[in-house]
Amino acid sequence: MVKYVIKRLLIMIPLLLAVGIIMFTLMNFVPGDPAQLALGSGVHTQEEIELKREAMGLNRPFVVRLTEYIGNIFLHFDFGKSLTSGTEIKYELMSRFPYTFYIAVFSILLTIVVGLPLGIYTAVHANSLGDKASLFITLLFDCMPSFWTALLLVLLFSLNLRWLPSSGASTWKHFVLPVIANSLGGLAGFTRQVRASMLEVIRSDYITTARSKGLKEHAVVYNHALPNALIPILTVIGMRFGSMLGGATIVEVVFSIPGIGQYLVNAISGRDYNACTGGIIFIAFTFSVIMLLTDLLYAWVDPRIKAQYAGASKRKKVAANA
Amino acid sequence: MQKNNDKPLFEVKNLTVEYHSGDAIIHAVSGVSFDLKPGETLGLVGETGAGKTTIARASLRILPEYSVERVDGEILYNGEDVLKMNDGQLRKLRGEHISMIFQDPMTALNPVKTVISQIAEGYREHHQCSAAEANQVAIKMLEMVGIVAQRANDYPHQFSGGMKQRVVIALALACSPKVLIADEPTTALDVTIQAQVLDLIKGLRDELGTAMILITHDLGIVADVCDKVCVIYAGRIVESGTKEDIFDHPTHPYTQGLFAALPDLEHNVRRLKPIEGLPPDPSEERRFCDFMDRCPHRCRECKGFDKNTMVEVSPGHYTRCWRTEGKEA
Amino acid sequence: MKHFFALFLALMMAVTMLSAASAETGHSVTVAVDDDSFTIGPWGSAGAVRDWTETVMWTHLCYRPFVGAALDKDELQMVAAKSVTKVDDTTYDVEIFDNITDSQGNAIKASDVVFSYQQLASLGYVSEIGVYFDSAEATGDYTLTLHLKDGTEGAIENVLTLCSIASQAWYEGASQDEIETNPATTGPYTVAGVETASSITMAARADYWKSEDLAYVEQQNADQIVILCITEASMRSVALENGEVDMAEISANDVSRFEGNDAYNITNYNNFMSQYLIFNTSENSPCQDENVRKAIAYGFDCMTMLMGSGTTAGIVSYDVAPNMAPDYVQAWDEAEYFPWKPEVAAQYLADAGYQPGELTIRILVTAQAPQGPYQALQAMLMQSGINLEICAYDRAVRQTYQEDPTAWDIAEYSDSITDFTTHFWEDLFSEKNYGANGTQGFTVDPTLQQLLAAASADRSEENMNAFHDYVAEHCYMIGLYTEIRSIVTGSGITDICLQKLNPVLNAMTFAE
Amino acid sequence: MPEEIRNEVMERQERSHEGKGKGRHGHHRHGKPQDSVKPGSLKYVWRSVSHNKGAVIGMILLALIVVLCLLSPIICRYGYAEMNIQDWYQTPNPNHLLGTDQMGRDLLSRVLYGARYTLIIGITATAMSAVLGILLGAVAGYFGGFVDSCVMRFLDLFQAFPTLVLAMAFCAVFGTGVDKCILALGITGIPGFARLMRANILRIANMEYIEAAKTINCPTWKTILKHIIPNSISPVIVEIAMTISRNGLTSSSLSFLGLGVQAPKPEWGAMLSEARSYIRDYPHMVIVPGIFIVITVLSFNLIGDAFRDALDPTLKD
Repeated sequence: MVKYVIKRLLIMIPLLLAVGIIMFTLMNFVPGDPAQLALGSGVHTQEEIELKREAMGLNRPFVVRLTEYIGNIFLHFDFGKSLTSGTEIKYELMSRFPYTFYIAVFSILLTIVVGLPLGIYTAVHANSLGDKASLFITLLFDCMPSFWTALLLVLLFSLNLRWLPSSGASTWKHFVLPVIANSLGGLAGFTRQVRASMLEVIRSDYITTARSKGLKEHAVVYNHALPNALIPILTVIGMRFGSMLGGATIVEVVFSIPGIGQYLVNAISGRDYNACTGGIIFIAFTFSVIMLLTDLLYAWVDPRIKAQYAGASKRKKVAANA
Repeated sequence: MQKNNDKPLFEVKNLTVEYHSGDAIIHAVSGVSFDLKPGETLGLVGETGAGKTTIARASLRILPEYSVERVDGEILYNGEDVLKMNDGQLRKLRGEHISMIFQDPMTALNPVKTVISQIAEGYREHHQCSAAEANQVAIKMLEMVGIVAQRANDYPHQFSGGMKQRVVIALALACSPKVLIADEPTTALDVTIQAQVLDLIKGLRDELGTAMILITHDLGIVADVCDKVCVIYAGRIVESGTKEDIFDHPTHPYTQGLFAALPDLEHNVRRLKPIEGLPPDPSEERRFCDFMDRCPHRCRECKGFDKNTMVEVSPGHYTRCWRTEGKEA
Repeated sequence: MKHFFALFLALMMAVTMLSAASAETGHSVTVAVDDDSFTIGPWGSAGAVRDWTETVMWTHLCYRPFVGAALDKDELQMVAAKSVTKVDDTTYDVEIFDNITDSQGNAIKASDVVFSYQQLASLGYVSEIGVYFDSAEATGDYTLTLHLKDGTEGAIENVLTLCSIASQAWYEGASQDEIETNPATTGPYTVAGVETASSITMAARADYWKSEDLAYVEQQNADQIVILCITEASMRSVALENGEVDMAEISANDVSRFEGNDAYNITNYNNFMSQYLIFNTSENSPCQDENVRKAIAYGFDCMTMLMGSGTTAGIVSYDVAPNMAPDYVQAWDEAEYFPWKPEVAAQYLADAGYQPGELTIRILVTAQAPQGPYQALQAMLMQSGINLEICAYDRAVRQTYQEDPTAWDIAEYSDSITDFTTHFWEDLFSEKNYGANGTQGFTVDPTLQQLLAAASADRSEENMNAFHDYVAEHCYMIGLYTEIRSIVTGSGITDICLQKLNPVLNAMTFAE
Repeated sequence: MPEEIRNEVMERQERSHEGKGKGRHGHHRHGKPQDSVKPGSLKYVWRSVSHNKGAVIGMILLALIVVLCLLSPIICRYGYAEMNIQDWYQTPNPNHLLGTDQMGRDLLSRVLYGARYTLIIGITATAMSAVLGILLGAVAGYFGGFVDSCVMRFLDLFQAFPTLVLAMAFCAVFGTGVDKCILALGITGIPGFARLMRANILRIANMEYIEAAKTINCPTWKTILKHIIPNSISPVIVEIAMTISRNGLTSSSLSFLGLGVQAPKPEWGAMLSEARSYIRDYPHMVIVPGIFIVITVLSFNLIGDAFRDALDPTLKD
């Protein structure tokens, strides 16, 4: 198992390298001059702009800046300084990551807590009225643009009912509305995927065997059907959680939560090459780690995959004492 | 087994099962009746799609509800009708009184649970006992079917087809049920394993005294294991009787056709004589005998014959055809 | 594994809640600001938060109470500097108070001031420092000399007022995290708590080194000031209405909700950026022909254009520059300045030789800005038979295209006025800035440059009028409007002490 | 190995086109003996879709919107950009059926005219990602080995970038506007289709009729185009319907961030984000485009669902 994890981590490095290089190059050849942007709006003389370019180190050739920046990240784990604000990018990312992490974790929990039982119910009672109604309602949420839902939630809960603060990120109350807005959209997709994988499992033979043993229906569904349906569901959860860790930009903008999504959006519109590249590499890293965790969770859920992990070491052992 | 005539343990009266697929109605089983005495073994023989598995699953009421249209008739176990049972009674029945061996061992076991847990689970459902005790029983059952105790904690994917079938058998017999329904237990296995599994089933049946319904399309197995035989065609029993009646005096043209299709050691025949045509379309209502368009002896009388009745050729030997002189195969 | 996870999250939550310090007695003000990428170290890139908080946290040599305040007219307020004496046009001697300390007790000497200026010059955040500041050296414990690159007017005022002063010992010893969360502030307030890009809590310093004749920026009227970053406009008005915030900058179309409601006071102030329209007079644009420029100029009305963004709060410009600096000639406001006369526009269009609907003009604008005004302009010009194609680009892309004469015909841009109208004009027209292109609108016109030089030399009314009339006559560029922005405060606050277009948060007065 | 399982599971999950057939008889309709229609062939899919009530509703709604969009110049008295300031912020009234916006422009004509943007962006972007995705997937699936792992790593790379960030970077490079928006959405949609096609290819590639095609040495590109792609087209239809609805939403989020389609063009997403600051005083300005977006996205989803159910025998009963 450990050997497999190491192999996966090693593969991640070239991926992150490629992501970093592509983003840095893409941002560099995008029209727009970070120096001029950093000076803010208004007219600036050529001289001022030149001064600023030098301060930002932009007068050095592209290749030098690329190798220096990427080298710093991968060799000294130093994400460098942001071009516009001059602060350490690692510091910015680390101070913003908890917010994105909270939103992502609680959104996934909400999606699972609501989506899983709903998916199972609609699978067990396939094509019943409940099934069609719940699919329609979640579909309705799925079709609403996320900032629209966010605004409606704020008007209802924060302004009219005054239960929850409207924006900001200081207490847990501030996170209730953003989490709901963030996970409401994905609920339909998740429920449907749970339903599909449960349906597939419920009609397989070992479920009939379980029933023929006289087990309670509840036991059959939750002890026999669910564990087998978990793998596809785990994949969906992993993918969704991974992309959420990239920051829920729209929710962060509406609720003014300083997450990674907003940081990246500002970095791109401010042509802050270092911040964009650093941010993307960070997101790609978290995404790959989540994917690795999901794959490891497979083993916990399905022994056949655990065997494949351990397969290599066992074969060696058998060969050793044969 | 000698023919005892005390009260039948398990009786099926006029069982009719229909599925729906899209708008069409599939008549899987129409008016099947038979009975089973304690310790007796009944063979249900027929081509695929004749409704054998449907009968087996109906008796444990594990038919897929999403596609069942109608189930009529009675299935009596010790006088109680299984079809009328509520959930509580049904759960008590399954596993402890009636249990089942499934056809395809590859998919019959839950891939993510250890073998021992799947057997122990069934046992604990019916006997309030600690997990350790249930595991003991499971290990004993595994040893009975020839699987060493060390492999109890392995997962199904670590077993071969034959071994998996042994686990399924152990699972079915964990609570020593009164009636065992074996749905083509050896079809998915190759011949050498088939013989071992059959001996195992016979051994356990005799040891535990379980009555058994063996579903198969292989006449060889029927001869080896069963006491009574029912031949099924298009959802109906076309001929029933003791093994000797059926093997020695096959009267229904379909049964004769079945035997004719078997390779015979005495005559070296270049080509076997198959039954022409295909099994009838189950969604079609037919007025006359279902076998008419494939029957070599079809004639006017067939149209007059009421196919819902059976004719008694000799005591206990019935056929659903007016021709009863039954010439040698 | 699951229990550990839940425990970890609960812990993280508790930590963040504690950091929002509870308010002491006395007044606490919560302010909502439209900016989320701020830094609170002594020197950082410009932004709404830095404009409102830099003078609160960091002391500066002097403070400029109003636009155009001059040192020699001794209109500057002394803060850290005790006195400023002019040696010659480019060198000044400055004496600072001897009792300056920062919130962590480090004494501030002349060497610290020199270090601060050198640090800001190298980081390059404030363009005026880069352009005017040459060098500085300490001549004693509390005296130093400042050297400027050139003696142009307003240079010394910029240099004296735009550099935060911090202790060298502290700055060089502090880690990035300390600088950004718990800096040793030299101003009247210290930092009580920070959540990156989300909020700052500032508390009044009991041990502030100055006690009497405090400048505006040194008042400590509020015990605690909390800055909340809310970038979404509608969210700021929601936060104001449900009491989460005491003061917020409210977008033009939301202000009507607070008017006539005595629970709120509204303070309006001119946006420090004024909008103007540039004509591309190079040969690859139809606007090279003066008639076309005039046809466009008379083809729309600035106020209707402003109403495109849903508000009427704005001051129409009567010159390219806004009426804010002292050298602005008030007479211009009475004169007629390109009113909306469709028939005159049609006549000019005919003179230029175009049938109505034949001419298509491309306007270059920023995608992130509100698009309403440009759509209003498009609709109005359509009535005069001129098709306007709106080319909206991402902020950075737009800046590069602005320098390409083939990419646009007219462009809407904005600039701020710091001291004099002539500086505003120089930003737009002076060849110094645009080299071979001449002006921002690619106009190569020697007489224009002469008139500009004459006007900026003495700023006499006669020269100013000459330049104003020349530009209007040739219609090189026309002023549009200056938006009026409004800060709405809860009933507790009576006056937000609006100085030079930014409220001085610590000088607010409260209703008793 | 686990990634293979994850990829295979992902495609199967989204499209859940489970060819498990288990040798069932042909499906009989209305008791009439029908030539057994091969599950997955277009005729069969169409018949089962037309039975699905949801899909019918979806199609009616969509047709309604398209018709209204085409008729908009006739039914609306005002041009979509025609501004009359004096009657701005009007709520729906007989004069302006759906009211007016902050510039006094008639919302009815803007919404109806705007329909073409959302539809055009949705459909062309999806078509683009479908074509490129299918080719990429087909090549990866068919050749396998080195080519396959290259393409898969490339797709993983794509997966690492959050879609919105990728679209933003794209709009930053090429600028904003309808065509750029289409390009941005089109390219970000490619991985979805590529993965789907690759999974289908792997499933079909070892079917007999592909080997048959190889034996009569029909050229590879012909095999791909004539045999493989047509047979795996049905699950792609489900993905197309789903992507069109997803694109509708993403383009509105892009407009929210100030990129995507630019202001005077009445694209629903742009109208929605522009009107969001008036949500409290003049809610109709936000509700009108919002509802139209929901209806369009909903109808595409319903149609997509119907195709999915039609294609997946296990879901049918």
